Amino acid sequence: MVLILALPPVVLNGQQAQSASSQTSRYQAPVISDTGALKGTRQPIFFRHDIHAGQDQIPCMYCHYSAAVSSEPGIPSLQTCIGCHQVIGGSTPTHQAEIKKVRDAWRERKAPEWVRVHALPGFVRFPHMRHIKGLSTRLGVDANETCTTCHGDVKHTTQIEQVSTLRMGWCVRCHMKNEVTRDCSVCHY
Amino acid sequence: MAETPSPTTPTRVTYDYVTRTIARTLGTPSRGYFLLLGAAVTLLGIGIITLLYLLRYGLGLAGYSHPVYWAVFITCFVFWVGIAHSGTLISAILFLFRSGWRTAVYRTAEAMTVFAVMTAGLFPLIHIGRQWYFYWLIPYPNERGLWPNFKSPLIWDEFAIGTYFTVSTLFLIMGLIPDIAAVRDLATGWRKKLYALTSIGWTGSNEQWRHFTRGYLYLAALATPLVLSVHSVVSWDFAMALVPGWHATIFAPYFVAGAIYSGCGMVITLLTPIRTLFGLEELITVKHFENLAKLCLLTGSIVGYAYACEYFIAWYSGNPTERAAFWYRAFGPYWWATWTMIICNGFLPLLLWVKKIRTNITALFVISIFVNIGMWFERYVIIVVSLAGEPFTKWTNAVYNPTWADWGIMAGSFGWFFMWFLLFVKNFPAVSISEVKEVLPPPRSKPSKAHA
Amino acid sequence: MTDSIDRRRFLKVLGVTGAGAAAVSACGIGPEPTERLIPYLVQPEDQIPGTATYYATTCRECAAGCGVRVRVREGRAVKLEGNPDSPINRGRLCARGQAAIQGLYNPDRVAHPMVRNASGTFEEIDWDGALQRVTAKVREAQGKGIVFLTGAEQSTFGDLVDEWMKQVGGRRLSYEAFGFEALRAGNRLAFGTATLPTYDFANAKYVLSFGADFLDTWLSPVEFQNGFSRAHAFDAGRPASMAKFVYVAPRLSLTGMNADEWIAAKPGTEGLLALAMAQVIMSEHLARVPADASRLVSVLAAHTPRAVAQMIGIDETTIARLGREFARSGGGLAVAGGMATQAANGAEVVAAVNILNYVVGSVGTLVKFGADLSVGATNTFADLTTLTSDMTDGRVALLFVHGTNPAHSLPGAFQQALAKVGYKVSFSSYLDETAASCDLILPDHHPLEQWGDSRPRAGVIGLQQPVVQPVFGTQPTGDVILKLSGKTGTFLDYLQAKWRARHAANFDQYWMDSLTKGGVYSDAPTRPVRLATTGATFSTAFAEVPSWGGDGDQTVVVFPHPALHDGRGANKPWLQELPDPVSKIAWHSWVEVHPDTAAKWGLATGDLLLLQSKFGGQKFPAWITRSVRPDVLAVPTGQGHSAYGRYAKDRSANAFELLGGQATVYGGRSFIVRTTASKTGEHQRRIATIEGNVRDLGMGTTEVLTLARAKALHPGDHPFHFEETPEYAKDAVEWWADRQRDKAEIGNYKGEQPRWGLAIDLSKCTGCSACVTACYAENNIATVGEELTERRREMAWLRLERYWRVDEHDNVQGAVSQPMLCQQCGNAPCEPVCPVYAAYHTPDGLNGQVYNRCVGTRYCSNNCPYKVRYFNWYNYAEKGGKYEAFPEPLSLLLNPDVTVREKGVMEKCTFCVQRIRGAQNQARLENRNVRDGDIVTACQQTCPSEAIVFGDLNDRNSRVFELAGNPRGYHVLAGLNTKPAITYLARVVAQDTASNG
Amino acid sequence: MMALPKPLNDLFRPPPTPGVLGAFSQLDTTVAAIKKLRAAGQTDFTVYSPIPRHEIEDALGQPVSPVRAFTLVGGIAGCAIGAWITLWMSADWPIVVGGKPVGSIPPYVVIMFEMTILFGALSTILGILFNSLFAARRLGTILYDPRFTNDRFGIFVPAGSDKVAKAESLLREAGAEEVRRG
Repeated sequence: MVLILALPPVVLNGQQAQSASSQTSRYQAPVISDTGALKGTRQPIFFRHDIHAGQDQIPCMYCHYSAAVSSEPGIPSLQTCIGCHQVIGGSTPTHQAEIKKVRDAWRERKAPEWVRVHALPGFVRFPHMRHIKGLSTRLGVDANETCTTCHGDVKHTTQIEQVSTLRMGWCVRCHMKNEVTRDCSVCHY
Repeated sequence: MAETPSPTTPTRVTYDYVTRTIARTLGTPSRGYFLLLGAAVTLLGIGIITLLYLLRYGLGLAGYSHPVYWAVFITCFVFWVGIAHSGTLISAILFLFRSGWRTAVYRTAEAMTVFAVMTAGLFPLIHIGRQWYFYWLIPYPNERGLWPNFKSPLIWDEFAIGTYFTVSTLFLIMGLIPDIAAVRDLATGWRKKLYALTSIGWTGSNEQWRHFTRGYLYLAALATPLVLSVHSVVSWDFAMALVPGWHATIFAPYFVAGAIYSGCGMVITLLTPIRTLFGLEELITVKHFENLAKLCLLTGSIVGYAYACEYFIAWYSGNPTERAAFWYRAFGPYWWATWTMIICNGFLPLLLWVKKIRTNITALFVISIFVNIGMWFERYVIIVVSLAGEPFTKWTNAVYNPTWADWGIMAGSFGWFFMWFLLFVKNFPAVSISEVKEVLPPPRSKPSKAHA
Repeated sequence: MTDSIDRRRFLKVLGVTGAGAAAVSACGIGPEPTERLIPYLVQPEDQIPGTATYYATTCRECAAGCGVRVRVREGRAVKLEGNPDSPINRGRLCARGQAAIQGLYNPDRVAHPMVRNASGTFEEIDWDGALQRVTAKVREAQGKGIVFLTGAEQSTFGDLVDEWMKQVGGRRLSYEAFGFEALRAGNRLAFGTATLPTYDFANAKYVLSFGADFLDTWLSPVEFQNGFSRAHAFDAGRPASMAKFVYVAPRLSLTGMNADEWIAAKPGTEGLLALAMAQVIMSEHLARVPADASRLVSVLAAHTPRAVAQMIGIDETTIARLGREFARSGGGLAVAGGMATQAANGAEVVAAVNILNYVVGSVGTLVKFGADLSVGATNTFADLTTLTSDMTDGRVALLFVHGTNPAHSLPGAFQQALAKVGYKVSFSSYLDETAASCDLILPDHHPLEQWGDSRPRAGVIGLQQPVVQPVFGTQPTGDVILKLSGKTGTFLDYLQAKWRARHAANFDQYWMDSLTKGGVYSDAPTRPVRLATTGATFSTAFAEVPSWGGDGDQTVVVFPHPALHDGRGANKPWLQELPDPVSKIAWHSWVEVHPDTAAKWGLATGDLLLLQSKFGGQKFPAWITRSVRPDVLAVPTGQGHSAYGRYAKDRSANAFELLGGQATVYGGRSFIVRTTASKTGEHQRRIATIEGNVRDLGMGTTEVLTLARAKALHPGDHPFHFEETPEYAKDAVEWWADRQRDKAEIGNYKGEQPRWGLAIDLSKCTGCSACVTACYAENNIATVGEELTERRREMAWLRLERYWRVDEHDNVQGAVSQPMLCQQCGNAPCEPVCPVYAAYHTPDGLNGQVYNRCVGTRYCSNNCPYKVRYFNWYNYAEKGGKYEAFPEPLSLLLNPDVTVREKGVMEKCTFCVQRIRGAQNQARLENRNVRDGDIVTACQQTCPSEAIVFGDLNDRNSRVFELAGNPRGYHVLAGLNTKPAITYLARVVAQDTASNG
Repeated sequence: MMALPKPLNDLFRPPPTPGVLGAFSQLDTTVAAIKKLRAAGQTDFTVYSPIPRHEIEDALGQPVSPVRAFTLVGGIAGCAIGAWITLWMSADWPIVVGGKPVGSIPPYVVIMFEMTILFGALSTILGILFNSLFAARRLGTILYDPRFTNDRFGIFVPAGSDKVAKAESLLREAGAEEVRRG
């Protein structure tokens, strides 16, 4: 319940912004005609990060609630989605169609099965909180800004795809660039 | 080279005789040959099937038991590497010493070397837990930016064995070229084509001989320290570890001697049948066998001395773990392995003091078989028994027994080795044509004063 | 690697149970195209993906009622740890407690109600159908005899059962295979109260046990072990705290192993010994004897050491010495039980021991009546025999069985009787022998899945809450009974009602606190007791050495297995693979034979011996040991199940078969029996033991000090310090070492780094092996099964090596148990030989083992002098593989923070590196450094005797640093210059003639 | 002579060189012929022999083969490479094992040694092939007789039509059992 009541202000603003799109210089998510042409992984629900994170400026960790405190970022519970989408029905028919899926899922108490995009082998440990903490202090930015380092410019991506190789060499190069340890047992145990 | 006709070959043997006799060995194979080849291939098949099982289910199929983490596979590895050594010894070291008798036998020994190394090289790959990652031992640039650990004796092994295989192969091929040319000039049909290609245009012109002889000399000069280094490195696999029974300074020379000992044994084992099968009695005479036997006697005595040394030091040092280890070796549950090795390697070669035995080829053949067995058990004792009797942690206690998987792979290795060897002797001169001629008196119009 | 299976199964379970689990554990999903992430529907407040949540509850593996905290990750219970708030176990846990989780996720659980059909086999049935049947059966059975048989249930659930039985006119019986009837009878005899007091081992100055195995199976083992280790451990500067421990019994048990002195009295004569000691004390006025003890003088006079020495088989000087030591210690605590109280005179033995306590004034100070233990609060064995006869005579129409398995512990009589019962209903979650012969099975939730409580001791109530969604279609028996008795509401409501009755004011707060603390803990006041006996019965009771029931020339002691206990642990692979602390035998049963006897019979270890009592016969492989009296054979219970799942079924022999079914005079059951022993030709090729070549102590691995020497040590002494380098070479060697160190300080290795280390106090370690199981649980160690254990392929990263301690006559006096695990050497021999850097040195001083880099050359293990590296010979995680270690749903308890190793990979202890990294991550989040005590390894966490301490050796203020400097400290095989990170503190023996064997 | 595949053909059969081929059955006559030829100022003739004979070498008085240079260079290069890979690769990702220095020479000497041998041998082979083939090409295709690999010695004297007769007679006098023109 807590989450439902706590609607982020930005979302409400986002509402007004869309209705009165006069003064907005803010990023406008593109209108997608042909979803088939999009890069990235097809998800059961056509969830658009560029609208949520980009246009409506919902902070990453509003949904990926545990990223900054736990090794796992956590994917939002359906309740989190419905929290907003009880209010927001979507502007265009396509949007409405997708949002309907969410509402149906909520009614049927059946969570959608998202397809995992970023996966690491089982013998690799990637503590999200540690990386977010490190990067935000190093770069002196808000925690929500650090995600792009590995996940790319999610805010302006319509359909999420894996932008980094997530291979060891890639990890190691970054670790060396930032002069943090290269010790094997930091990730492998 | 040697002006005097080597005593090892009767004088009526002429250049022409040599060429033709040896060329005859390449004739159409007999049924016996095919039976042998078939047997070898069957063994190889068994080995391959076993290997597939190991890959699918894991090394657990073999007899391993904590703390015996190396066993039959590594035993075979060392065994085959050892076999490999006499080849290069006879071809390279004796070449430098200009001993004429080597010429008749060195080709066989050399071929044996190459194939033995080929066989040995397989075992480190088979015995590791995740065989499909064997290439991680090779220093190649990779995405992860990782390199192998050059401090590990296993990496030394990799380099030593790799080098040894390359060099001994080149050495064999080099020696072959003039002979291939010789048989080329006699052969007909597809064989002629084959030899024409493989002899890469050898004519025996003075220019070619000039560079060839020089190069061959340098190769020999390089191969000699290599031989000694390879088995030293292999021995360091053990000597570098702190396992009592492994951790010994004597290991390098001890292993090299043992290697040559077993190698000569294997040469005798191989030459005896070849000699009769191919009717080379005139070229490979009893004298040759006797010389090999003498070599066995020498190296065998060194090995025996090494055994004595080990036990003496274990006792004399007063080091409790050393004493425990060697007591366990001689009187522990694996006493039978130990005593097999001591008898076969320590006492059997002493028979060779007797000239009668030394010059009796049948006797030598039998002895050579026991030499092989003994040397296999030497490695088994050093590896398995030392680990099983590990006296540091009194708690661990192995119940090691080899299983079908161990024997299967070992059988496969023999199949693999003999398959290649048989194919070789039927397709390339198993005795060096040109070098046998070198020890013959050259044809002259008037006998030269040198030996009138 | 290969453990993705566990999560797939996990999601499947979630499908069943509805709770969602999110993007989860990095526990080993390789990149798979179609990998699904199933979000929660509703985000549970108390769970963060990737972070563990701990729930307090109560362990129900035995009746001791230890408090536990369950570590839950994404809805899966992954580990049990002791609850520090609980006064019973003080945050510690035993092996059986650790393994409880394998009961929860046991692959052989009864997944749904089952009913026996016409053809006599079980078939599935839905809950409603099942309940209707029961209701009907209850209706028709009323008046014809309804019995509800439970285990030790001092709990609200027990009350509920009683209520229901009252309602339907039935009766409830509680039964434990190993009851404490003798103890109760003895207490009644001595003090006129049949309750069981608490024993304050912690403050004892001299512990004397007459067959009571208080460290493994007697009453409340964890509590007692914790107390015992405080008393018995040696602490420099507090030498007085080293209480001597004397053990009187025909064989050395886990408890006996820790004795400083072993008195192998003839079985059944222990009481005499106690009386004789009391006599010495009183006649020599060694203690301020309570006035009312005077009435005993006459009785005691008849039991002078001289008089009884002959019968006991101990010379009188020893008896007198013991008496004096006991009294002079000024805090002697004597306990009786187990093997000592099996004869008809069991009650008198206990009474005699009580007297011994009484005369030295320990009753009331160390033996506290009032804070009574309800652990043994079950019906007597006599009651069960009556039930059995009732059943046989058809006086029982309807029988309910819950939480006990008499068909296994009472094979003959009860089995036959069962057949005569009209209708039999079992609530067992496993298909054990009893359930197998019932008509209807209503599988109960596992204790970790349901609400409940238990009252282990007056003043202490452990609360029990569900920590995971039910794994199967089971139902809590509490709910079922409420339904059957036509009451509304769930068992939770019932439970809360009861609790509200206890504490109405501000109940919700009270309930919440209890939940978080795991129960309510208060100290019951001590109740003074007076001597009630004149010892009249003694003379007759101790007239002669008891002759045990049955014919045959051999006295056989049947003792409870420390891990499997009465057999209930046999379906848990962790406990099966856990080597018995004494015999080090796993996966099967054995008979202990003294070498002399063995020589007489020409017996070799492993030969199968047929024991034939008049009640039954069984074959056991012989284990030849000096830890048993020559005229006694000993066999453990636990094995020989005819049902009870894949791990237990048809494994070795059931020792209960040897025992009779009739009660002793004091209503108990005798576990000592006469048998004939005959050699069968058969031989168990390899006895599945991890014991090595049986050599004794020495060679710098296990060190023992006499109390005298230990007291003489001053801070700064290094009695075990071996000087390797001669004086003249010192400088050169040090110079060289420094150069090496300098050259090694580059890259990650620069600057200040911690050096993780461990200190293990051997004089605290009892060898109980809880750490071993904890390690299995924490590190996803595979169990390999009997066949591979026989081939020495068990994977226990932490093994306990047991070395006998012998006196000058080479008689075993006890044993020293040494936990052997990776020593994390500074100059590790395993590292340089690895061709791929899979074994390497981490900057914080661990011997890292990178599983995914390992190619499996096994050179590291060959070069490890401690032999603590273990190889994955097969793929133990392979679904359906021959050696699968985690069959569904067992795979659910895999620790997501630890990689499950693939076949062909070397593995070993890394000081729970996942916990180290976790603590470091947490510290970083809080912008601080890791504090001493932040990191607790699994073995340290569970160790009931607190023998293990982990910390940073470079931190001058850490506990481990302090202990590492202890004069008793030494490194194993220091002579090899491996510079281990583990410091062992030498065992101290409170005996002048301690020897290194 | 048999036909060779195209590439080998180009390699081993350059355009024929005119000249005279004399076959000898004895060693001493061959040597004598060589001496005569050199006395007569002939230098670029080719001597065939089934085996290397020092008499022939002496008579020809050839300089020492340059192969040894190849061996030396190869060996040194190998040693250097060995040192480089071990030291550089250790330093590239410094990992401490067994409390030893990251770059420790003693164990690396083994690698250096093996690499020395390996590269030495390889470049020696190269040296032999290079020189022999080079020689072959320099002389062009010249007359050859299969018996030369068996038991006959031969001398081929390259000679234009003018000198042919002279060379022929010279070989005959020296005791060639047969002389051919080509």
